[in-house]
Amino acid sequence: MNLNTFYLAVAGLILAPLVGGLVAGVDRVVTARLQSRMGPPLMQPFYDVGKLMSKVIAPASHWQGMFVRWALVASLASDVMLAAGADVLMCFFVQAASASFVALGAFCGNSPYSKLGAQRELFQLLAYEPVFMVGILCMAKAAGAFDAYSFMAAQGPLLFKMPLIVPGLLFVVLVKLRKSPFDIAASHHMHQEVVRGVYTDYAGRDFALLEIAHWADVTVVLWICSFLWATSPLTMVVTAGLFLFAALVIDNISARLTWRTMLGRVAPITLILATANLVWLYLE
Amino acid sequence: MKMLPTVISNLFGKAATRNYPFYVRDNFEHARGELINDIEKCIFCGTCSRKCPSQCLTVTKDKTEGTWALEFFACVGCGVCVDVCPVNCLSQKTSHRPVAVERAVITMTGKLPERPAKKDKPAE
Amino acid sequence: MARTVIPFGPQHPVLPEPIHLSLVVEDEKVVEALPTLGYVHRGLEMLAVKRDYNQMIQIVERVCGICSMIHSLCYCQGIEEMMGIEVPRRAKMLRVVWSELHRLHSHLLWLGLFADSFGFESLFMQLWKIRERVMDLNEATTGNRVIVSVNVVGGVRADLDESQIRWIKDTLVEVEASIKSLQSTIMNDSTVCKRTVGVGVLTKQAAYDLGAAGPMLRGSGVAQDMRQLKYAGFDEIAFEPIVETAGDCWARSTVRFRESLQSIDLVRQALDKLDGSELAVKVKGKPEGEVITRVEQPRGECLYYLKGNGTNNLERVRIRTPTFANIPPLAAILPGLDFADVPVVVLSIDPCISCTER
Amino acid sequence: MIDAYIGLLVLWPVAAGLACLVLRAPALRSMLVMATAAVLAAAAVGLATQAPLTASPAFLASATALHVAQAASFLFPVYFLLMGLKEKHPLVIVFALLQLGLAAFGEFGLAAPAEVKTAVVCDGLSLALVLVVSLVGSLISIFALPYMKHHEEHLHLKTSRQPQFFMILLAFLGFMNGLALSNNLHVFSAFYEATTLCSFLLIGHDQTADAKKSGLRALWMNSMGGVFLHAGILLIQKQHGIADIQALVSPALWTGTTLLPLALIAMAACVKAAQLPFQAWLLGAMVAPTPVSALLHSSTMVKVGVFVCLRLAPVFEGTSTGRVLTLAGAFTFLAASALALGQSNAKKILAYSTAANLGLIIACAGIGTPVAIAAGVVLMVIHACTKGLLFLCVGDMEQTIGSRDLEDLRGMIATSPVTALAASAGSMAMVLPPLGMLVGKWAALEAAAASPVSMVMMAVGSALGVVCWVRFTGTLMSGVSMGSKADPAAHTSSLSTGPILTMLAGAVGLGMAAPWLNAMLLPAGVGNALGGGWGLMPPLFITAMLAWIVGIKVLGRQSQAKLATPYIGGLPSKEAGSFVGALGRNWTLSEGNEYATEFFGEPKLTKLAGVVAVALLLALVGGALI
Amino acid sequence: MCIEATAITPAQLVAEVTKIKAEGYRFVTMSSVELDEKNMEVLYHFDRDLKLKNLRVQVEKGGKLPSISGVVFAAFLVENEIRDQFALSFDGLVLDYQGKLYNETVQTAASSPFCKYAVSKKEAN
Amino acid sequence: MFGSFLKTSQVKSPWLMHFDCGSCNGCDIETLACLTPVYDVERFGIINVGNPRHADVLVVTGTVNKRNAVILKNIYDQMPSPKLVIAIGACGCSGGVFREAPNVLGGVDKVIPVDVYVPGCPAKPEAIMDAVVTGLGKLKGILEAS
Ligand code: SF4
Ligand code: SF4
Ligand code: SF4
Ligand code: SF4
Ligand code: SF4
Ligand code: SF4
Ligand code: SF4
Ligand code: SF4
Repeated sequence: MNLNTFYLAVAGLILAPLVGGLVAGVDRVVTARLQSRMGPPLMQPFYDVGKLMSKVIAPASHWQGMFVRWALVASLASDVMLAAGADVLMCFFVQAASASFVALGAFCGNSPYSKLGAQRELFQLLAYEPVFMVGILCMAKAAGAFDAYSFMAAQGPLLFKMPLIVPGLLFVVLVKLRKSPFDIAASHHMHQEVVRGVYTDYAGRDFALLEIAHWADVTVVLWICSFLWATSPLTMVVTAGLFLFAALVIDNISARLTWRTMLGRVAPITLILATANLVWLYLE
Repeated sequence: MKMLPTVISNLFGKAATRNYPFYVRDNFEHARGELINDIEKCIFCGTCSRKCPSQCLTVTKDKTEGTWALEFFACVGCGVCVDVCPVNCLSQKTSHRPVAVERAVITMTGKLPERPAKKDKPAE
Repeated sequence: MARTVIPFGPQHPVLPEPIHLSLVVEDEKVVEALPTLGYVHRGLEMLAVKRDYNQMIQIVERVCGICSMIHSLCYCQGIEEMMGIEVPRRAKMLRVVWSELHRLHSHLLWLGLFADSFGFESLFMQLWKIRERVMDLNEATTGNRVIVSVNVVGGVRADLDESQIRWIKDTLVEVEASIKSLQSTIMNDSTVCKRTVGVGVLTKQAAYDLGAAGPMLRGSGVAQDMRQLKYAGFDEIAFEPIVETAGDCWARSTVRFRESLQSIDLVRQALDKLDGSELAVKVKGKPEGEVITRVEQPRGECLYYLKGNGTNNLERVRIRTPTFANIPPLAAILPGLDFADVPVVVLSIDPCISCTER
Repeated sequence: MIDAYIGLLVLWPVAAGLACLVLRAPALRSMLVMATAAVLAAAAVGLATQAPLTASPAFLASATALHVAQAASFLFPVYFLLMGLKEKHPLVIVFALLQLGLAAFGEFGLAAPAEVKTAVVCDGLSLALVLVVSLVGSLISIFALPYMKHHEEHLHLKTSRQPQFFMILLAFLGFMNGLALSNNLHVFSAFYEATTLCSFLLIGHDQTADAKKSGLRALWMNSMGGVFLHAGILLIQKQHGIADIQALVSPALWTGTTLLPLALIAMAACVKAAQLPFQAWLLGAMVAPTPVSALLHSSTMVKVGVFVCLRLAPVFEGTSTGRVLTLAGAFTFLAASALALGQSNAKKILAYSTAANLGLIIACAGIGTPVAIAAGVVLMVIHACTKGLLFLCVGDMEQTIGSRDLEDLRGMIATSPVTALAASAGSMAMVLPPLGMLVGKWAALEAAAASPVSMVMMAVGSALGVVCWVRFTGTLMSGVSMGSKADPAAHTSSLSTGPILTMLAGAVGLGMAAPWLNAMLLPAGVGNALGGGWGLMPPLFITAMLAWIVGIKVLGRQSQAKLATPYIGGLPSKEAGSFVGALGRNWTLSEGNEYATEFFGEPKLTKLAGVVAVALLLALVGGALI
Repeated sequence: MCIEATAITPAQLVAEVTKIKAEGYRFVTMSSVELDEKNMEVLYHFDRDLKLKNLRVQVEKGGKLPSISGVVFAAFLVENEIRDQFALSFDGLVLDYQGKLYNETVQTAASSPFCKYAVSKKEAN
Repeated sequence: MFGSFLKTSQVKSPWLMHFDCGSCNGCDIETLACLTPVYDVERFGIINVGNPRHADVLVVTGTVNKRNAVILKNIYDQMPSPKLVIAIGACGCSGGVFREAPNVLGGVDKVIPVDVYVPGCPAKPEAIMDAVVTGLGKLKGILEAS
């Protein structure tokens, strides 16, 4: 590891959550505009986290604090790994670990909704993980290596080689942004049958840290999506922005489908598309 | 998918939001808002207090002075009292009553009219 | 398979009003659902003892804020019947105007909440944005957005002048257009249909036997609407009940959607029939005797049983509200549902607990 | 010195087992078992210091030894036949007869193979298996001491059957070591049959109807495997006239000839490794006392299968047989993971997950590149540790509460914290980075770069595994524990927590050591074939350690905190874990996991997966013929 | 004025309701009203094609009526409500809230505020 | 600086939870209307949450009765401090027109401390927004004093 990588890693550590927070802010403003509202200030997510930080509340379980920290570390680590050009597949696994810790903390809680939410979170994990992984495998195949820098150094936009993974990645972005179309119940939507699912029992500072972890996750996912057109930093930002916007529009033009639909239909379809793309890359 | 045109036109159109409190729309002419009493005109007959469905008005009087008290936290703004007041001293503003941080009762006192009508019984 | 017991409510994000369901689910399938009420119970029927029959108008109006106008309408009609009062024609037509405006805003409100129950937030926002126009109509014409307090025994308290009538008509044209623009979303959008079609089916026979009311009944194919009784100004207005036959959540929402357009039409008809008669007649005497009156509220048939004894205070005010009637059918369709569909189905009856419990 | 180590590894356990049978005193037995554990550990470590090595200890190389092996190839089938006749089990009879027929053909119908020069070749792979058997196996044997005591107390046996039990248990370890080290196909196959026998006896140990049935199922399936193995060996003998395993695995030998014999041996390995559609015997093995399942799953029996495949792997590289094997392994990984997800029986979850992970290893073997093989070996070692740990934990918890259903294990963290935590750590080690299994999986995925479909199957399987294990942990750690649990102190003994904690340390330690293990296993030339990937692990570990420290600190702080009342819609509750609900009743907040039965229901999925798996195996044999 | 209603005795109730249901009527609701200090009456409302058919049953306060919820399920809710408000119990309720439908206090005819009108009227006179 | 950011955050991000405590729905729908495009309280950072553990402001509509008083108290207790309570409408303030009904205990302050009262029947959405702003002002005062 040279010094340059080190600087990049540190930048990833600090910037990624900030970018994620900003994405959350954009998300809320654009959502509001799509709904003909003025919406909150762009910095609103940061205020929210600041507010949560200063709240005093008893934890719902002794273990939650620990899992929250682990999740945060894992999420940040996945950012750092990307920034430092590490193996993208491992980066993905590390991020999945973060999601697992969130679910575990929810299992430890004492509200039935929290546990129900944890179960659903896991099924959601099951739905998007393979799709995402196959997407990464496609990129790796085209780039000839598994590390982030090779992805970015690929000749020309990867998109043309893997158009079929776009629906899959969009699905992942939707899930990771915690948007409808799925009733995973961790989103802001007030009408949720499992209250806030995995997040039900997290509160105060723990919840704030989870929010930061979530930002980091969103950054990673959008970042990986942006590899599809990684010819310059600008195109990467634009690609990520397009994914974000598409996700917001989908959120606003569709009803929330159940996780059974997600697992039984959306995931298989996107997975098959992505697999077809992967096989095609091999046959070429 | 069917919602797409609406959503997109929302995005590029003007937001429907009225930026209250920075922009306050004029109240409608007949809006039933805050109840006020022109206490100078009040004869403390107590009709309003008897007809009020929420029983939030208390009218008392002694020889010279009358008191008209409104428990405004219980007033439902129906305007019945306004309708029944024989001297039309009650009216409703068009604006809503401001929020409060403490419980209170609005109490107004006024002089009794020179010659109170003889049918007037003291209100409880 | 292990069972999960879920305390659904009384405080729960999908339930804007408190009701409790003790749900038992297995692998997210409901196997048992028992309701608990009483979180909104006030006992206001008994206020008749303490308030005179005129003051009761304001109280029954507050049985529920959503169709407040129709409650007081029903009550006043009962008293008028008891006392043999003939209401002037203008008042009758104005009652139609405001009651249909109430139905319109109530249906828009419900459609929005229904959309939100399956997470379609932007549709919710859109519908409530449209609804604000109707609320403005209410406020400008009566003085209050929600609890309009226009009914008195013998007629109405408020009037419409020419410019207001024109303004209402103009506004309704725009409202109608905006509602229609959402028709395909509510009735045909694939994601919406995925959540509503075939969910929570109540057969025609079951709906009839279990005493369902309103859109719940008509969504199952029974053409019954109290407006067919021709109360208020409905005797002069062309009206056909709106019926769907599927009996699922989709049918109920479609009934309400079509009814909201129908309401606009009814308002127009009533506005055109306004004549120059009095607003209210003078009332003499005290109510005595027994009556039953029925009106159609947004959520269905509402029935008042009133008993007077010749004093200022009524002896009994008994209110049977539509949601009260819709709870047994709900209890009958809940078992076997996916847990994820519980909010959708619960909302599909348009639950108004405040009137259920009074 | 080397010969002595090998002798200790193979013969001592057998001898100690026999001693157990003769000296029936429990105290003596405990001492013997612990001594065996110590001896095996020492010898295995001793051997490790010398590896890689070759040797020809007399008891494996002498003519007598070879004769014994030859005799064994008749004796085992005869015994199986007798068992089959006794129990009137046609399948057992058929396969035993087939085995006998093959043995006779090999003896009389074929020319003897060339003499095998070195009886023992101990490379990284063998050493890995020896270490697994000697360390993990020993720990399980120790754990078995208190477990079997309780077990028999519960069964109210008049005469203890523990002597037989420990005899077989210990001998099993010896046979496994022999199998790992022997370089002669015939000696190998003798040990192979010995393990079949041991597993049959152990599974049927409890003598209940269920146990017998499962034992016989294991027997017929494994003797079918035996038929494949013998057929393969005979074909090799016929084609090449050799019995030397090292000579066998040179790809050069197989250029231009059909891979059928190897495909047959791989089939045999698949049976042992409980690959779909042969998973049934391993699932049946659950009826046995937990140490048996632990042993079968982690360090013995099933490892034979993957060991064989990994042994043959170099030949598979780039062949169509290899590709099909990869597909079959990846498919088992996928299907068994899905099956595991639909289970609530904790042992079944473990069983399916074993089949799944072995599938992954076999997929690595099918790929056959040095990188893949290294990944496979790493997986094998770590899996042994982790799965052993999990079995011990489940067994321990089962003895505490009398149920092995995951739903009943909910909230075990409150009842037996040490075991539940160890189990949690173990199940996290199954799936989360930077712990062992995930690292292996990752390496496997990247090594599978040539086989897109297998990669996708691995991806899905890995997600299924994550869900399954996180849910497992979550259930154990669940906040509300329901029902009354047995006295937590009742079953704790240092002899059961000791092995558990050691195993835990092993599982975590091995996970940390995985990069170095991997480096050791790779031939010099390949170097850092994973594009620096492994270099990532140490920083990840440091991060994980940091997270660990932070987490524990917070845990320490929060563990003092008064807990919030549960959010139950604001309802009042009269006592913890319940609420006052409809009809004024006190409703207990019971919870159940979701199994999404419409996706992961066992009967349907088993049928479907079985069909695909059979097709793949046919393709395996068919592909080799072409 | 008075509403049209057939007066029947509690004993006839279930049979009568069954008959009415067979005629194609559907249950609408029940109303309960106090008559004097001792007695109250319960009205059963049924509907067919917008026409109401009413049954009138007189019963002692705090007394007992057979439940019709076995015949018409929908009646269970209103019967529970009447139990809450007038302390009138029903025999054979399919879902019995034991007088706790609306609040925790189980009312008796003497304690229920819904049963005091006739009493207070009497006092006023 | 971080400290002052945290303090600012607290008044910039009020997450509110609505509990209907026996209201006639009039006030509920007006509260809900605040979220919708025309009023859009998200401008102030307000989110409607359904979970007391995430809520900062408890918005209560309606009269308190015996059964829901327990619930109200429970969810109030489950909110993290500092927390605000806003009583909406005549009912929330005092019991309104139902004060004398047999099953009514009275206003919200019978059970939990109330920070802001919003009179009206129903309270207008504008008044509800005023209430939140007033409540936050009160909170700001408290924070600055500490
Ligand atoms: S759902 Fe509600 S909380 Fe979430 S973003 Fe939309 S308005 Fe905000
Ligand atoms: S009715 Fe009018 S005059 Fe009489 S007391 Fe009331 S306010 Fe005064
Ligand atoms: S008589 Fe006196 S009290 Fe009665 S209405 Fe007239 S002014 Fe009022
Ligand atoms: S407005 Fe209505 S409630 Fe308010 S004081 Fe007047 S009569 Fe009473
Ligand atoms: S269903 Fe209607 S009345 Fe009931 S809470 Fe929701 S909005 Fe209010
Ligand atoms: S159904 Fe009842 S509660 Fe609902 S709006 Fe109508 S009267 Fe109100
Ligand atoms: S687990 Fe069962 S058989 Fe084993 S010791 Fe306990 S009770 Fe006995
Ligand atoms: S204050 Fe008025 S509108 Fe609000 S809940 Fe009470 S009665 Fe309904």
